[in-house]
Amino acid sequence: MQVLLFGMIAEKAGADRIQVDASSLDQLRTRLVERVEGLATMSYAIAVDRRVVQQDMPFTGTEEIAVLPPFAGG
Amino acid sequence: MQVLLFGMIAEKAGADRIQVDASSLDQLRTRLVERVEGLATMSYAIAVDRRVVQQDMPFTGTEEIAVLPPFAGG
Amino acid sequence: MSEVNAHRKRDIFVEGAIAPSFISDSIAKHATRHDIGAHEIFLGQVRADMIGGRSVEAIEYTAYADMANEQMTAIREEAFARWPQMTCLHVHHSLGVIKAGELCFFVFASATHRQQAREAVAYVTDEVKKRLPIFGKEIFAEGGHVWKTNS
Amino acid sequence: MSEVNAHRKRDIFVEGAIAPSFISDSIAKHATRHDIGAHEIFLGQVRADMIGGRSVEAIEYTAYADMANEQMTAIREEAFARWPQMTCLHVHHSLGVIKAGELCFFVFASATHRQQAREAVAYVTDEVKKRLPIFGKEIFAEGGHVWKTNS
Repeated sequence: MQVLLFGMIAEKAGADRIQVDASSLDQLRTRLVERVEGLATMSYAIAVDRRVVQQDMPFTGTEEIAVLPPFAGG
Repeated sequence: MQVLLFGMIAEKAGADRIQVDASSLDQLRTRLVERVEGLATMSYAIAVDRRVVQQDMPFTGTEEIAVLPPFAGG
Repeated sequence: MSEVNAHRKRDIFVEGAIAPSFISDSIAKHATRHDIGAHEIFLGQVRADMIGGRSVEAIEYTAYADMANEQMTAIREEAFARWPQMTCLHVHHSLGVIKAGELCFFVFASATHRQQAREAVAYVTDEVKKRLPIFGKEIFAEGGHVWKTNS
Repeated sequence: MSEVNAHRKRDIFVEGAIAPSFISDSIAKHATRHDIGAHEIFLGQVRADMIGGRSVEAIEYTAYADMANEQMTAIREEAFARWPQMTCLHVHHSLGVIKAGELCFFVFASATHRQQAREAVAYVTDEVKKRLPIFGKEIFAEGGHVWKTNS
């Protein structure tokens, strides 16, 4: 599935979207740490269909997934 | 001494300044009620040299006296 | 604007309504101050209130200007003492006939961070309404008037 | 502006800095609303902060716009529910490179009385900073950058 990256995470990854195979949020977390260097030590949230989700959940594959570094609006 | 009147009190008195003889604030209060019709039932403050004063005080005759109806700024 | 300048005695009164372009000009002047992170603005607008079946079409403002400006100087000093990271404070109030929908009061504070600007504008707005000898005659479209009172 | 209009889905993002003239135009549009007595405005301005000996000359803003606009719709609904006498609420945020001294954030609430407009602007300003996925790259005059974080 396609994963949207923003801000310093997009910078680290050198891309604003990457392809990751994951059937659940926890699996996605594991894969992301492998794919994006330094992510393990960064502060970030994962949004599923434009809402921040913390607990594990299964993916159907149609979700819109985004990895969000700390917010800085205003 | 000259007394400045404002807002609804100037309207009642038909003038924005009147001459009143008074040697103290309490004496002024008495005179004002005689001079301005309806003042006894109105809400107002007296400013001496641009500060609201409540307690009686003697006048030297050089004070700037003003009678102030309720404020309505903003 | 220097600290000294920010504290100098000013006349807050303007004849007639406050134009939106006056507000944007005032905002634009702060673009050179690179320590400002937050501006907070309060604007008072004349309402067409219904009072006893009649409709306010304008407020005519008068003031005891010398006393009002002295009170404003005191409020300004209180505000700068209480919010030391406030860099600028501007207050303007209309005199004369201001029609419903027009602006009559403009409070504008700038600070490094938003909390100081926000609290300062709230304080100054409330204190001006309480302490400045400004008088308002609410003029009805149907004729006649009443005197406005801040409660 | 009707209640429905006030609640409709909007895009809060604008390319580049928010011009002072945009703010005055926005204020001027409310002159026809004779039930409004108070406007409260918050403006965010880019600061030339010193960070580790280098000086911020601009912030480049990016956003996850779809999520940010959905969050904004939720915040807007919370605000209208909590402050029912608020008549209008407008929020705009910049994207792209905004130089120190330029405006990047504009929150504007209007209400019959000042308390509702004041509280609504404070709430909306704070919630936008907390809940909207907006990212800021602080670009140094001396070269290099750091990523801004709202604490």
